[in-house]
Amino acid sequence: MINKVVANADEALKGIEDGMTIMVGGFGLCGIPENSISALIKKGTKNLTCISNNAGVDDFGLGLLLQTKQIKKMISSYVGENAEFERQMLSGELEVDLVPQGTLATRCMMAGYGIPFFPTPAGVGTEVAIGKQVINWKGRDYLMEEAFEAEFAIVKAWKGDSAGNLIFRSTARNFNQPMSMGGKITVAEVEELVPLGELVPDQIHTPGIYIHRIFQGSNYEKRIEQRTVRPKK
Amino acid sequence: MINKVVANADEALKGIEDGMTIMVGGFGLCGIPENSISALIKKGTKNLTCISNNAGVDDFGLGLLLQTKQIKKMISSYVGENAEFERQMLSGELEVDLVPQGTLATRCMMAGYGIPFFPTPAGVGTEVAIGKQVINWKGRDYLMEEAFEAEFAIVKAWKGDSAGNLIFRSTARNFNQPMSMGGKITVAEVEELVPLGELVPDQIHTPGIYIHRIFQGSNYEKRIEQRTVRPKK
Amino acid sequence: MLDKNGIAKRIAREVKDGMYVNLGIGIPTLVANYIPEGVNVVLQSENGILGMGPFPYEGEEDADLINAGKQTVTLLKGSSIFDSAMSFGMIRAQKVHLTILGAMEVSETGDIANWKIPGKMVKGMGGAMDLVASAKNIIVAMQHVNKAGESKLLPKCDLPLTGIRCVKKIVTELAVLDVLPEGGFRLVERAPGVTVEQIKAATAGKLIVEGDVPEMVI
Amino acid sequence: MLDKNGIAKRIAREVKDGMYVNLGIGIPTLVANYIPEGVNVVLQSENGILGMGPFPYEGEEDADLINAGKQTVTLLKGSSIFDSAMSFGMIRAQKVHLTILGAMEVSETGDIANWKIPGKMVKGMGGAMDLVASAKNIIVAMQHVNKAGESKLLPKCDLPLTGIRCVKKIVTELAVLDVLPEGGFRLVERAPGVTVEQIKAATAGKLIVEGDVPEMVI
Repeated sequence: MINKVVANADEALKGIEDGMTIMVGGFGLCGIPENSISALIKKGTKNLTCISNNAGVDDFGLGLLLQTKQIKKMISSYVGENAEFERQMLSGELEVDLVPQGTLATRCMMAGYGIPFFPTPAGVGTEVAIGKQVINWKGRDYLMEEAFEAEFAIVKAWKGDSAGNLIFRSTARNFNQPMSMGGKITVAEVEELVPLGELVPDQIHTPGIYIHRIFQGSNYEKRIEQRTVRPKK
Repeated sequence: MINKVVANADEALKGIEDGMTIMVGGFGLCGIPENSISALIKKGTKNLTCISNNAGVDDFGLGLLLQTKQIKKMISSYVGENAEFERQMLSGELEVDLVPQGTLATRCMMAGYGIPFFPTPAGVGTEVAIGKQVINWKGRDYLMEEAFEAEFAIVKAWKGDSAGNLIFRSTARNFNQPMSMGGKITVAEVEELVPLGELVPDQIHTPGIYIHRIFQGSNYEKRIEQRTVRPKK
Repeated sequence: MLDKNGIAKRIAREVKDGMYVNLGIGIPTLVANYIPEGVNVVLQSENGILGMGPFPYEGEEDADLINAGKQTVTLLKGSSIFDSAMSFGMIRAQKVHLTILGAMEVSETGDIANWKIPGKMVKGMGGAMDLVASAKNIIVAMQHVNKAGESKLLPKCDLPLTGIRCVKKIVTELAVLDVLPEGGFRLVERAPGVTVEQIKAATAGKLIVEGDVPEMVI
Repeated sequence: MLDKNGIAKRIAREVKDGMYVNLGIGIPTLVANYIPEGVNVVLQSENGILGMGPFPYEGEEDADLINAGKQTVTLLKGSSIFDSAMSFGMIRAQKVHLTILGAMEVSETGDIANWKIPGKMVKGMGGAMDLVASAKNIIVAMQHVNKAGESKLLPKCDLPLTGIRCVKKIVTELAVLDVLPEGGFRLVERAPGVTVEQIKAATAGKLIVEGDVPEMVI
């Protein structure tokens, strides 16, 4: 096997430079690469274009990178719940490209499947269609959308091994799986780096071939955005 | 949950009619839906178009349906090892559409992802490209290929539950997974139908929403095409 | 006149045995509470769940298990988890039978606007554009008029669109209406105590009233 | 002159540490036997394996675990299993670094023909067209001439093509040759005991011989 293990987030993010495009996994605050986000702040890389379904909240997730003004452009489907985001967007400091969620996920996946563009009905007849090719196929209209080209993808998994194989946990899989396959260089942080041979080959979500660097993360906060419960009977 | 269980293969195949297009899972003889193939022979449905990576061998797999002359057309990537196939093809009784293996698998998958056509570089400059649209994208040529439209998909899984969730075993996953998502009606036969709740949600390969009918198979022969071994030390 | 729960309760009747259903945020979420016993449906959450269950018991929340509204949820027996690309794959392939969502405006040809108000902070369309572009059946749950008292059922949407020619049915506090393929809102039921005249007054788009319109029994 | 194992052994030197490699049927399969210790490579089998191991011990065959040649195989520690669509997805996305396969003909511009002989029973292209269309690096292992004694290194392929402008290197029983981007077979090494003249005589396409061509040490 090929060993993809690096010591920590700093080492994993080597080569990320000002102005690059990066994918960042997670849905809301669920399954976000907490260690890598902290390392990016420490590193201070500027003018990043971030492909991420959401932009975190003011004091957690990608919101932290907005506070430090390291993000030039967000490519997301939903960016509510973030005052600093709103301020930067309204002031023109931050560019925002809003993409339908399914289109966003599929543009990540297609990068990992080597399919450079694809048709989807999402957004036909809306402002999302402006400037895009519309193709009618068997009586239905589709927009042509492009696979993303991101220099780095940064994802968070539950378990991983030195070969880079990943297993995600519950809905923390979300965008992490398609993004883990869609970056030119993919960095994975995991809650638990397990010995080679411990993961069951049939249960692996992302095969190690897609992963370039993997490290054991630490101190996961795993913050809950909307804690909804019912009383115990 | 919605209950997808039917009693047996006969019930599972209700509605398959002469002239229909069906996907049949498996790679070589690995992971083929043995019970469903037997039931199709009993049923005697004629003029089938079969989308399947291979055509079985003379006395097993889809080869059995060739013996009974129920297949009008095969859409496959590789059809060697089958004398009756050869005879029918050379005599003109059987139509054959040869499709590159990756294109074949992706045409199944795209049906399950609702993407009606997609570009692939496979086959550019070859006879596979004849009659197809060629698109140059960022300096590279791609063929436009269509998602399959199959009335039925028939697959074999290792474990399944009444909700239709499937788990495949080892390389018997092959075409079974993309086909299980690509049929208008999908029939799954499983080695083991387990109680609801027994499959781990994170380990499910095909979510039950894609499966219309599921049944517990029996008497699996699981024939090996090329038994290659090394002596025990 | 229906309250939010009444709207949800009425929509729940449109949910049939064997359906896979995606519920949007707000009133649509309440629909889950009114699905009758014996009607087996599976709730899809587009962040990657089939078989979503109720909120967890206090103390049993799992940060890794949330729904598309980012609320902590549970899984029912027989549920499955998948990634976001597959989730929208099954939506795009029309495996999800019914989508129920809110709207700011619906046009008489079934166009829907529910994601953006010019001049206001835009939060994004999330998965709404994908859902409305692909679902076979789309029911809108909303108030008949906006806060300014203006009809939300229009000849043509004023707000930026989420999708076109997609809404099949609308349930408001006043009425149940079908959106006809040839255009127009056909009045199907009146909410308890609401007259046809009230509905006419609140509907700016073409309203089609045929014969006696029954009052709904809720 | 090299035998089949010699060709495989020479190709094994092209396999570098850290590579994901797909080996075709025939001579390419033998390459696995000659990869030096300490060179960590992962073998991909396009039916859905990364980390393919050797044949199983007698009695330990598993009908559910085969390679693309339909042979029973084993899995190494750290291997993964995936479906056919993802398998060709990783190939198409150029995650597999090196493909080694056989050929009937290769042209001086890197076109390859290896799947069909007109008039003979066609078995199909299997995954070959996908592999040659996407792999960054393609090495062909074959005999320099066919059974009729005709060169298989041609100005232009006569047989139906599998892919165009894709072959980067050829190893035959006589020589190692690079296919140049501008066209032409550049002679890189002579097999033991083989002269440049012999290679010239066996090569119908444009052969480029620059300076002294070393004899390979095998």
